[in-house]
Parts: sequence; C-alpha cells; structure tokens
Amino acid sequence: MTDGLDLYRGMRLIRRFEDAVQALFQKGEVHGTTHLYSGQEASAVGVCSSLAAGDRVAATYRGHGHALALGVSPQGFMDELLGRATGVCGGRAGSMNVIDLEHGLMGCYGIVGGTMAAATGAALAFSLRRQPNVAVAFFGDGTSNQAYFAECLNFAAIRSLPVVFCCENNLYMEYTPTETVTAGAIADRPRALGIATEIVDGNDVFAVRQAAASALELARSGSGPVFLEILTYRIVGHSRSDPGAYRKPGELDEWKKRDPLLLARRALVDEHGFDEAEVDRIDAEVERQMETIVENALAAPWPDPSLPVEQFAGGAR
Amino acid sequence: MTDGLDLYRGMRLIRRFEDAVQALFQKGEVHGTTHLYSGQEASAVGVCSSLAAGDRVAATYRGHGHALALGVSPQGFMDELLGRATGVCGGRAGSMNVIDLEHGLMGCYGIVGGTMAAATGAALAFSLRRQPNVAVAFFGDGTSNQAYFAECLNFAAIRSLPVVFCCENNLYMEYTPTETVTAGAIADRPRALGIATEIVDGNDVFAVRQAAASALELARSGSGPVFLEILTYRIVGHSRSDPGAYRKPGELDEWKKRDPLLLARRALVDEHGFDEAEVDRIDAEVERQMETIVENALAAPWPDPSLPVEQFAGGAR
Amino acid sequence: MSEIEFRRAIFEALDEELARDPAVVHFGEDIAAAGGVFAVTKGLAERHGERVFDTPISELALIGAAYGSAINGLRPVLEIMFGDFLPLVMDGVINQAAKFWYVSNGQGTCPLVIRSAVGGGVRFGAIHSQMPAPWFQNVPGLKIVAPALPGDAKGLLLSAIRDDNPVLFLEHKHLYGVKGPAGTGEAIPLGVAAVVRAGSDLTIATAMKSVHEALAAADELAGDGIDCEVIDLRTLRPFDVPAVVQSVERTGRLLVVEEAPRTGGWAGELVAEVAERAIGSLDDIWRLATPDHPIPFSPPLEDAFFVNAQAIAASVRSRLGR
Amino acid sequence: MSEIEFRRAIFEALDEELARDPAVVHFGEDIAAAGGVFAVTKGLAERHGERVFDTPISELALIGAAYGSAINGLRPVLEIMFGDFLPLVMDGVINQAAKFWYVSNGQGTCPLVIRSAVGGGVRFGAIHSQMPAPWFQNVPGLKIVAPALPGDAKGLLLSAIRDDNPVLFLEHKHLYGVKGPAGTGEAIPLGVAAVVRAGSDLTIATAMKSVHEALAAADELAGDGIDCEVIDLRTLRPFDVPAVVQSVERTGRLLVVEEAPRTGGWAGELVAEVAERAIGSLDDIWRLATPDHPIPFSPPLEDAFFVNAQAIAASVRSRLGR
Ligand SMILES: Cc1ncc(C[n+]2csc(CCOP(=O)(O)OP(=O)(O)O)c2C)c(N)n1
Ligand SMILES: Cc1ncc(C[n+]2csc(CCOP(=O)(O)OP(=O)(O)O)c2C)c(N)n1
Ligand SMILES: [Mg+2]
Ligand SMILES: [Mg+2]
Repeated sequence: MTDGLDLYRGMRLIRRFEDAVQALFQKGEVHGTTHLYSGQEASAVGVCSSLAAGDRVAATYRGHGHALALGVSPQGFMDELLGRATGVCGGRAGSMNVIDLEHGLMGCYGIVGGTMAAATGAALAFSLRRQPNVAVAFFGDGTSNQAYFAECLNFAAIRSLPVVFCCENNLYMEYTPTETVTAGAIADRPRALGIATEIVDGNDVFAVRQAAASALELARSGSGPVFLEILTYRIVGHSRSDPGAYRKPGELDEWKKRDPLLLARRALVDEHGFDEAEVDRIDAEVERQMETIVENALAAPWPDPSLPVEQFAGGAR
Repeated sequence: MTDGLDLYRGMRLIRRFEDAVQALFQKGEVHGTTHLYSGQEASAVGVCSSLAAGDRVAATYRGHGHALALGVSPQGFMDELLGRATGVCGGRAGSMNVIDLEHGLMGCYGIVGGTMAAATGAALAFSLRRQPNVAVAFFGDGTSNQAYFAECLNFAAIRSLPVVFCCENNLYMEYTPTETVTAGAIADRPRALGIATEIVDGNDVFAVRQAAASALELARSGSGPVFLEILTYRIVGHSRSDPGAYRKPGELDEWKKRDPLLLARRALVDEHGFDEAEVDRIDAEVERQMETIVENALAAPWPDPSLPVEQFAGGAR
Repeated sequence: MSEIEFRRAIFEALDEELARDPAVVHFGEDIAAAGGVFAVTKGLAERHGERVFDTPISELALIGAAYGSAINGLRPVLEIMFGDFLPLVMDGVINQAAKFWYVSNGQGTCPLVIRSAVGGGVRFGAIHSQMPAPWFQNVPGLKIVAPALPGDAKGLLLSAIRDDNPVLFLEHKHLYGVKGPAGTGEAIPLGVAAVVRAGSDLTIATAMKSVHEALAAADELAGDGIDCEVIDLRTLRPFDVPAVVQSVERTGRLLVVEEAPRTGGWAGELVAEVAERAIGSLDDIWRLATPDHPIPFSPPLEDAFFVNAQAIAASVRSRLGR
Repeated sequence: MSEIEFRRAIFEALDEELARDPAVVHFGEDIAAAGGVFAVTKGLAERHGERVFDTPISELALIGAAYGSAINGLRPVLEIMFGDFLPLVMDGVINQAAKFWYVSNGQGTCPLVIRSAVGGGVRFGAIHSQMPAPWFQNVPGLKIVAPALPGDAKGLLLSAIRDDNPVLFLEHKHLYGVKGPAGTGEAIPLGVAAVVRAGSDLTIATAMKSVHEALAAADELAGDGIDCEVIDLRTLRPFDVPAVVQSVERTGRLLVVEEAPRTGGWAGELVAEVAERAIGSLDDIWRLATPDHPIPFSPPLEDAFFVNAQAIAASVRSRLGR
C-alpha cells in the first residue's frame, strides 16, 4: 500500500467500520463494550502502511483501526466483534483482545501498557534471531504513567531493540485529561533515556507515514528503539458508556475541522492531483464493502459451546 | 543532632555496627542474609540528621544504616537481627524488614522500589492532613529501572507531595553494574518530570546534609517532591554470598580512599577545628557501645513460638 | 422495607464514611470528575472535595499510596477499575499491606480497602471479566469481601472501611443495577455468612452473583421436592466455616458454587475445610465452577461458560440421583 | 547410579536445552556474569553467549520480553530471583502469557518458563521466603512445576522448556544443595506424580522440600507400625489427581502437606478434588500447612512455623488415634 488513495481508503474503511460497529451496538448486535478509533485513523494507517513483511504490531483495546490497517480481514474482524464462529479468533476474543498473527497483529491488549511489553518481547526475538523485523507498540498518552512504559523503554533502549513505540496522544485517558495527572511532557521521558523521539501531527496521514517510515528504518537498522508521539484526537466516546462531559468547550468541533479524512481528501485533491470524484469513488466502494460485511456478519454462524476445549496447548497435560 | 562530631559518631556507629553484624554472621549468630551499608554511611546520616519530628523514612533491605541514623535503638536493632524477643519487631522482621514507627522508620523494604511506594503514600497522608512533614525514600541506582520508580515519581509530582527521593547510587545492583542496564543518566529521569533534582557527593556527610536540608525544606514548603542522587560506594559485598568479581580493578581501593569516615574525620580536624583526639574518643566510645550491644544481644531471650498469633489486627475476624 | 440499588449502596457507604471520618479518602482512575466507569461514585467528589480524587494510570503507585497513607493515619479506599488489573497491585498487597501489622509486631495497622469491579457475563471478554478472589486467597492478613445483596454491600463496605486490616472489596459488575432491601444501613460484620434460604436436603454455599443463581436454582429444585439451604458467604477471607459446617451437619450435602475457573478457586478451600471437619456427617460434597480456560467473548460461549441456575439445578438433580 | 546436586540438575537442563535448540534463551537479574544469586547458572553465559543475559531490575518488562518473544519464535526461560517478586509478573502471566493460546483460538503458542527460588526455612524473613504457587493456581493455561528430587528437577525442567505453554518452575532454596540419583537425565512428563514410597495405611501427598519431610516422617511412623505411602506431586498445575485417588482408594486416608499458609493453598484444591471423587473410599482426609500469617524471621519462630517431619508424624499419630 503506497499511494495516497490507498491511505485514504484505509482510513475511510476504518471510519466506516467504526460507524458500523457503533450502529450494530445500538441495535444490540455487538455486546459488551467497544473502544472506537474514529478520529485517529491517520495514525494506524500512516504507521502500518510503512511496515515490512514479518513486522509485528501490538494494538490496544482501541484496536480496530490498527487491525484493519494491518490488512486483517474486515469481515473476519466484524464477525469477531459479533462473536461469530467465523471471527478471526472464533469469537473467543471480541473487540478488545483480537489476535491475527497472519497479518502481524500480535494482539490487542486490554491492559494499559500491555502493548509495550508485547512489542518489546517481539523485538527481543527479532534481535536475538537476527531477523530484520521491527515491532510496533501502539498506546495512548495515559499509558505514559503506567509501569510498563518506563520499564519497557529502558529495556528496549539498553538492548537496542528494533521497536517503534507509537504514543497516540488523544489528550484523554478515558475521561480524565492526561495533562492533569502527568508530570512534564511525554516526549521528554523517552528523550531522558536517549531514545530517538519525534512528535508528529497525527491527523495528517502523510506526515505520520513519513515519520513512521523514518522511525521504522532507524529501528530496523539496529540503532535501537524509536518513540513517536502522534498527536491526534478521538472524536467519539472512549467506550460505549462515555459521559462525554470532560471535553473542553469547542474542542471537539476544532478537532473535527482537522478530521484526518478531511485533511487527507484535501491533500489528495490540492497537492497530489487527484479528482474529488476519485476520492468519492473510494467512499462509495467502502460503503458497499461495509454493507456486505455487516450483512455477512449478521448471517455468520455462532460458535458451538458444546465443542470440547483443551486446557493446554499440545493436549490435556 | 547538629554538630559535626555527632554526624561522625552516627557514621562510626553504623560502620562498627555493620562490622559487628558481619562478625556475628561469620560466627553463625546472625542467620539468613544481610545487606551491609558500609561505605554509604554519609548518606543515611546526612539525610536523617536533617529530619524533623514526625517525618517518615522508608529504608531498603540495606537498611541498618538508615535505622540507626534515625535513632532506632542499636540494641533493639541488633537483637532483631539475632531474632531475639527483645528486637524492635520481636524477631519477626529480621535484617530486611524492620519497622520502628516510634523513630520514623516506616519500614525496611525487601522489594526493590518498595520504599518509593511507601514514602509516596506517607507523603499523600501528610499532604491531605496538612501535616507539615516530609517522607523520605531511600533506594539504589538499580531501582531506577523498576516500575515503582517511574510511577511514584509521577504520582508525587502531580500531587506536589512532600517527599524526598534519595537515590543512593553505589554503581551496582547486586553484582551487575547499573550503567550496563540503564539508559541515560538517572537524574535525567526525575528532571524529565520537572522534579527538582540534585546530585551530591554521597561520601561527604556535610555535603549530603546540606543538600538534604535544602531538599527537605523545599519539599516541606509544598512545592513538590525533590530527587537527590547521592553518589557513593558499597565497600563490602552486596549481601552475604557476594562473589565480588564484578568490581573494576582498583575501584574498591579508590573508593576506600574516599571512605566517608575518613573524609569526615579529615574535615572535622582540618576545617571544623576539632582535635584528632576528640574524634578518637568517639571511636572508643562507639567501640565500647558496640561491645555491650553485642554482649546483650547474645544474651537476649528468644521469642516463644508457642504463643498464639492472631490472624488479623483487631481480633480473629 | 425500602429498596436500594447495589450501586447506590456502595455510594452511600463511601459517602457516609467520608462524612464521618476525615481520615477516609477515596481515589482511583476516573472516579472523581467522571464519577467512575460504572457510575458508582458520581457526585462523591463534589461532596467531599480533595479527599476524592482522580489518579494517573499507575496501579503500582496507587497501591503504594494506599499502603503508605494507611500506615500514616489515613483510611484510604482505592478503586482498581477492573478486577483484572489487580495483579498490578499484588506486590503492594502481598509484600507491603498484608504484612505490615504482623511484621511490625503490632506497632501499627494498615487499614485500606481496594474496591474493584469483577466477574463476567457482560461480554467484556477474557481480560475484563475475571474473578480475582482466588489470586488473593492465600495472602495472610488480607480480608476479601464479596457481597451479593445491595443491603449487604453497604453494610459490608462500612465494615471494610472501618476494619484495621487491608480489605479487598469485590463488586460484581452484574449486580450494580440490582435492587434489594436496604436493611438497616448499619455496618455488617466481616467474616459472617448469611443463610439466605433455609433448607434441609442440601447446602449450597456461594457468593456474589452466584447467590442469585443459587436462589433461582433452589426455587426450581423445590418444585422437584429438593429443599436447598443457600448460604451467602459474603466474606471469602476469612470464610465463615462454622456456619457452613453447621448447615452441612443438618443437610449432609454441600455444593459450593464459584464463579472462577474450577482448579485452584476458593471453592476448593471451602470444600477442603468442610471435608476435614465434617467428613463423618457428609453424604456428598462437590463444587461447580467455570471451565479451566479463559473467559470467551462470544455470547453463546460465555453463557455456557458460567454456572447459572439451570446448571446448578441440573447438577444437584444428577448428584442426588433424581 | 550417579548422583547429582539439585543446583547442577537445573544447570544441566538449561545447558542442554540451550545447546539443543537455538530458540531457547535465558535471562534475569544477575544470572549471566555473576552466575545467579544461588550460583545455579555459573558458566552458562560463557557457554551460550548472548542467549544468556543479565537484565535491569524490571520484572514487568521481563515478563513482557518473555511473553512477546515466546509468541514470536523464542522459547525464553526467565529467572525471577525470588518467588516473592512474582506478583510483579502476575499481570503478564495472567493477562498475556496464559491467555494467548486460547484467545488466539490456537493461532500460536506461548512457550515460556519462569524459574524462581521459593520457600522458607533459610532465615530470609517474610519477603524472601514465600511460596507463590497458590497465587497462580487459579490461572488457566499455566502449568506449575515443583520438583523435590534432583533427578526430577532436571527431567522436569527439560519438559518445561519444551512445553508449549507458560510454565512456572519453582526451585526450593533449601533443595539447591541436595544430592540424589541423577536418573536417566531424560525429560520427565509434566503432570505426572511419583510414588516415592509405597505404603498401605495412609497416603501423604506433597511437593518440594516437604517430600523430604514426609519421607522422614514415614520412616519414623514405620517404627510405630504405620505404613505411609508418599506421593511427590511434582506438578502442581495440573495435579495428577488420578494418581492420588488411586492411592487413596487403597489406603483410605489422605494427608496433604503444603509449605504455604493453610488458607487458600493448593492443598485445599487437592483435598477438594479427592473428596469430590472418592468420598466413598475415604476414612479420613486432612492437610498440614503453615499458619495463616507471614513467615517470621527469628529462628525458633521460623522453625515452629514450617511443617517438618516431626509435625507430620505427630499429626498422623493423632489423627489415627495412635
Ligand atoms: C492497567 C490498566 N489500568 C486501567 C485500565 C482501564 N483503562 C482502559 S483504557 C484507559 C485509558 C487509557 O488512556 P490512553 O493510554 O490515553 O489511551 P486511549 O484510550 O486514550 O487511547 C484506562 C484507564 C486498563 N485497561 N488497564
Ligand atoms: C522487585 C525486586 N527485584 C529484585 C530484587 C533482588 N534484589 C535485591 S537488591 C537488588 C539490587 C538493587 O540494586 P540498587 O537499587 O542499586 O540498590 P543497592 O542494593 O545497590 O543498594 C536486587 C536486584 C528485589 N529485592 N526486588
Ligand atoms: Mg488517550
Ligand atoms: Mg546500587
């Protein structure tokens, strides 16, 4: 995936996928809770479009966007969210814990900081096996105060592990403004460890892609971890039950003016020489794609609870 | 405790106490393991001599020095190390886990980083109760990579808690040189959080005392935590079973030339106008004090294992 | 008698203790300004000011803050949002809080409470549905409280906050919306079980959401002429073993129902206690718990995974040969 | 048959697996250059280069590194120096490693081993003497191995490293210096108990250091005409319940001896399993464990705290009315 339209399509798919999830939620077809990625699409698409075969990604509970950007089947993912047997994890994982190794998705991690741990471990494997791959951890701004953050940054740094830490700073940790519980600037933390650190406009997919490409190259070259702080905003609730009262007045509207899809569309037309019509066509294609996906998902079979489940890999003992 | 001779006496007591522990260990009178403080005395004495009534200290498994500097009874402490009923914790705690609230010792913590957690909590209590006290955490250089370190620094910083974090940098974490597993400089970590940070010669008790006094004053004033990096060296093994092979050639000898007791003695005579004889007298007094302590400790009664033990504070349920 | 919602019962206990005792404080992630992700603490911060506050996502620092302040004059109540995150505070609980009183030789106490939302059946998947009680059941010095009924939730939380030991207070997500008799609103002692249904053929001992399942099963079984006694354990550490033994000595049969993987859960502990003490009076003893694998997300898988009233009734019938 | 020291048995298993399989790596605090605080891994780094390495004091990152590398082609063996520090890796074990295979629906496995020195009796006090097995006994997907004999230690560690599941491998500090028959030096399957002494009056099931205590007690009791069968469980998750039930069906009595606080330990689980399956064949069933408080440092207190051969023999005599 390399051209601008592809990046746009990737983002559009995520946005419409999340819209569909939200609608299905309201209809009672998706159960439990979901954490939508809407507004942050440029981060996942910008980073994941720069990966090489064999690279691994650790995504969060807010992982739909990362998964789709990695090429995980949107059908299989939607089926998973609906708990169907045809889901990428057979319905076992649900929204927060999807794993799809074939597409480089090590997992979506429900524990804040878990992605950093997982990616650090993957990078350790790459490093010791002399495998020319990079591991990517996505996580939020609030994660910068969690134990795994500091321990993993240091561990990756001292072993010069090929890992790119992608901090998606959307200003909030659930409903609490991160700045109110965070001392200093997030980017100063990796810097204090001597880790190469860059801050990037997370709503500009081209900027993210460029920053990610450099970061991945640097990490792949063996010079150690790279930290990207990706400034973005979540234009939907944290999860299903979000009270929403925490946003500063006008903030949401301001950020909606910088919606990554809007920005990308504008750039494609104004700078990359595409027609509006071409972009519209993508929208229409994604629309149809999502319709089919939702339809199929709703018709997909449920897993059979009467099937026996082994306790351990490799047999009962 | 304010005059130079008192500081010297405090350090001398610790040194000879540790020597006595070591001797008793070799005789099989102290069991298990101990982590001696020899070489680092200026840190405990410099910091603890500046505390106010009601301040609290969290010490490590290498806590004999901190305890004695706080004024914990050397007899009670030695009895504890020998597992006697007359020990400050009745023999329940032993070398690594002593608690003596009366003297401000919240505990000696066997888990690396545990002191930072405990002191942060104490400072939270002081802060919410508007109590004009400061909590002090002692910990080592190796602790800077442990989870509690980063989480507690941030927590203390955002709540402007009255806590002084005293990092006793003795270059090693057990047998591993800390620099080999630590990215960047330790002091840059609190600095990245905007925490007031100072590095001090940890073998110069006067320097430590001065830095500690300022740090305590700052923390007490409500302006938030302070971080002191106290550069020192452990001139004995990490614990009983130390193989010792990790030290760089000549390193130990170099540091012994800067033994805090030597430096203090020199300063007392050269700068503070005391006679060598006065200092010698202290040595002799401490010598006699330690003899009595050891004698008493060896004669102290054992706890009675047949006494009933409650499961919970406040009764069986 | 007036009714109270489980969620509200928790709120009232917190609110009253905060009002009564200036040493009580409550903190956790998103509990103050937003009122908690399960809307339990809405309005609490407005009422009690700085003693109710939001924290960073720093579970290790939080348990440290709770422990350190508890041994220095506060009575902190810490919320760990989901029970699944409790492993992050285990070091603080095991190696600091639960040891303090004993190791200090009684110099001081460590009165802290950890509130946490636990349990499954709400489609939250493998990492937001677990039952942490068994992870903590071998920690001396710790109490574990696990209410089933709204009135109990309040009375037990009052006692937990007043208790001088560290207490893990488990709130089953499924129960937050449940209403029940408010009771007296007074403190209920920890460590005391309640017979919530008297019966003579069989004792079912359980806790939290499973109490409701057991009661429903008992209703169903009554139709088959099987008369179940149902015991709500209420406290999982220490168990009220005498209450269970007493009941079993009458009924001769004990079924322990637990919402946690079968192997290594607290049901085993209770079965062992009773077997050791009352093997002579026992005709039968067994447990029902979940399978030994993580909690599946998919609704049909999750529904089959947990032990519900039907499963309890079926098991009782089969074990009694009916 | 040749003899081997327990410590050396661990070394050999690590050494052989590192040599056999390039995916095996070993890391932890002070294990490489210094050879470990219990001198178990001396020389291992020299023999296997960068695959054996020292780490910072970062237990959360370590379990992350183990988990992340295990699902990406390595077979990491992580040392957590003392079992008392294992709470710091519990999140990684519970929420990452032990769930991976199931939640991924079998897409991949997570073959990792955590070695840890556990247990008391060596005057290390309350925070360096604990038995972590019970904290982990309710974690589906995890295996727990707990050898008593040097030959077993090697064979079981070989199997643990080759196993495709996360395995917690517990090494009792007291056993490091113990010597015993080397055995074949081959892998010994996990989950299989061993009858280390045959007997007909009573079954004693136990693990680790307590196996040695039980054997000594059995010798003593033989003098009184009480013939004990001693079962070394060897694996604590999953238990070899059939082996214990089989034995109990012959002897009619089961004593489970555990080195951990009595309440909520694994002995309760085993007693419950056996009671549920074999209550008809049981004349008696009970456990011996430590008191429910932290481990005291003082030698006389610590000696009285742990269950030794004398305590086992005395309990058997009293329970059998001799
Ligand atoms: C260890 C842990 N603590 C708390 C939570 C509950 N929780 C889930 S998401 C979240 C906020 C995370 O904020 P951030 O890292 O900024 O990511 P975002 O959700 O904004 O993408 C919290 C507190 C958790 N999942 N894990
Ligand atoms: C969480 C934890 N991990 C490991 C240990 C084992 N350990 C005890 S002391 C020590 C080294 C600590 O080094 P440092 O912080 O520099 O303190 P020092 O001993 O040098 O004073 C280690 C690794 C521990 N006690 N706790
Ligand atoms: Mg955020
Ligand atoms: Mg050090």
